[in-house]
Amino acid sequence: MPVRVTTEPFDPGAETNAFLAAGQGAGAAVTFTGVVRSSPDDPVTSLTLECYPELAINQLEAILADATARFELLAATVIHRYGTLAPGEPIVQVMTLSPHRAAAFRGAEFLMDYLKTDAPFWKQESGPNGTVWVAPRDEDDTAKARWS
Amino acid sequence: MPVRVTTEPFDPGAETNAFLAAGQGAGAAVTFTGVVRSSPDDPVTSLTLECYPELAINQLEAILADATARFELLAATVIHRYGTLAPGEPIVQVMTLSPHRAAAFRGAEFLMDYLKTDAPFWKQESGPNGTVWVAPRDEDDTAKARWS
Amino acid sequence: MKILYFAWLRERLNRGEEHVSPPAEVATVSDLIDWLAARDEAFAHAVSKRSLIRAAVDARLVPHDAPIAGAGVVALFPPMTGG
Amino acid sequence: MKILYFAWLRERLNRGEEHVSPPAEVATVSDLIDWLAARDEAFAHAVSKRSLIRAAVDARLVPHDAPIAGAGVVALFPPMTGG
Repeated sequence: MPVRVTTEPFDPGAETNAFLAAGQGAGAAVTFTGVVRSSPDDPVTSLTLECYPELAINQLEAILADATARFELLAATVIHRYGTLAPGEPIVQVMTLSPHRAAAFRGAEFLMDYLKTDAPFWKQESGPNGTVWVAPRDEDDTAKARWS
Repeated sequence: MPVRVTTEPFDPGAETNAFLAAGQGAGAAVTFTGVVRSSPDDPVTSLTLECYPELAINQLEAILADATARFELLAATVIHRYGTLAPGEPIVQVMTLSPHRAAAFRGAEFLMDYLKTDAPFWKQESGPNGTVWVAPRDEDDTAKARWS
Repeated sequence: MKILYFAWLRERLNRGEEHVSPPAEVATVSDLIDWLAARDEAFAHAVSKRSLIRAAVDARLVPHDAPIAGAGVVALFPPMTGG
Repeated sequence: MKILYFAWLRERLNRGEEHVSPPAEVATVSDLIDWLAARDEAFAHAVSKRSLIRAAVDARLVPHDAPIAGAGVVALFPPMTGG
């Protein structure tokens, strides 16, 4: 299932292995995993992601179809969690498979850049000073704009 | 162990999970996995990699140190197999960890581009028409040159 | 017509959804936002910066000038911050 | 001094290593290749395109003008094709 939007935790390595097993014969696979960040300077106790699942599935399927065509990917998968997550937990994973490494890298970056701005998830960070909605970052718009 | 040069098979997903577990608190992890390619058009029965392990370790450690400094990576690992491998088996895996996805992607690409031309492995492909040494590809020199 | 709200828009309105029956002259997402704002001061305040409001009609992302005729579900929400 | 050969250079020479004792005037990798080529026609033929030969001295990649004085192991090999 190339798009998965779920409140259940997922196992990044097991997902990569399942993805690789389905793609025998391809040369290059890229896995991007985004995990809940926390640092001593900016401690996060939990991250809550709100989601509009029906729209998320539609948007992620469209982004995947676009990436697959644009980079001639043999396969691509997006997994995105929502709900409340602890630091270190995986939030998102994209995987791409191609005969060539450049396409696999480009495809994975494209998917991440688009889903950051075009997939209906909203992050709320809780830390020692309270709970705040994460603001959209200009860099994410810039990152997306370079593909057009 | 950030550099591993080995004749033993490795488990891509288990390596990714171990890498992620060591990096709790970082936001972005990229795993690139190169597997033995085979296709109906260009069938490969096996791929044999020759290696000069002492030099490979020195070169890979230097490439890793360079990537880590250049992209401010929190962690980076290279695993490279040699010996005889079957289609679909993982040859190489690089993993990078950074607070930001762009650096994690750039670091992993840099590592792959450099190790393609600067790590002492030599590929020999066996197929229905015999066994041949894989020729270096101009694209690999081009890919490396863009970083300098 | 069902309206869904997400993230800080949901919080500021203190509701995740509501059912409304706008008149026929409310033709687009933009018209709908105006119509909702006219009924409810809290809503008007929350959407005062229109560039911060995104919309979907029947689970398809649309611009503010998209028609809403026949729509079952319209969603309104702030810029997305996934990934 | 131990010399290592890899990949098609090893195959064409039909040996993976050998021990040699070049005279003191053989100062660089380039000198060593010349000296080995002068002793052995098969070697001379295999390295005739010098740009296809890479070298390492004591497990450090070096250019052809690198010194070999005091080296324990010199490796000669074709362009690398890893990854």
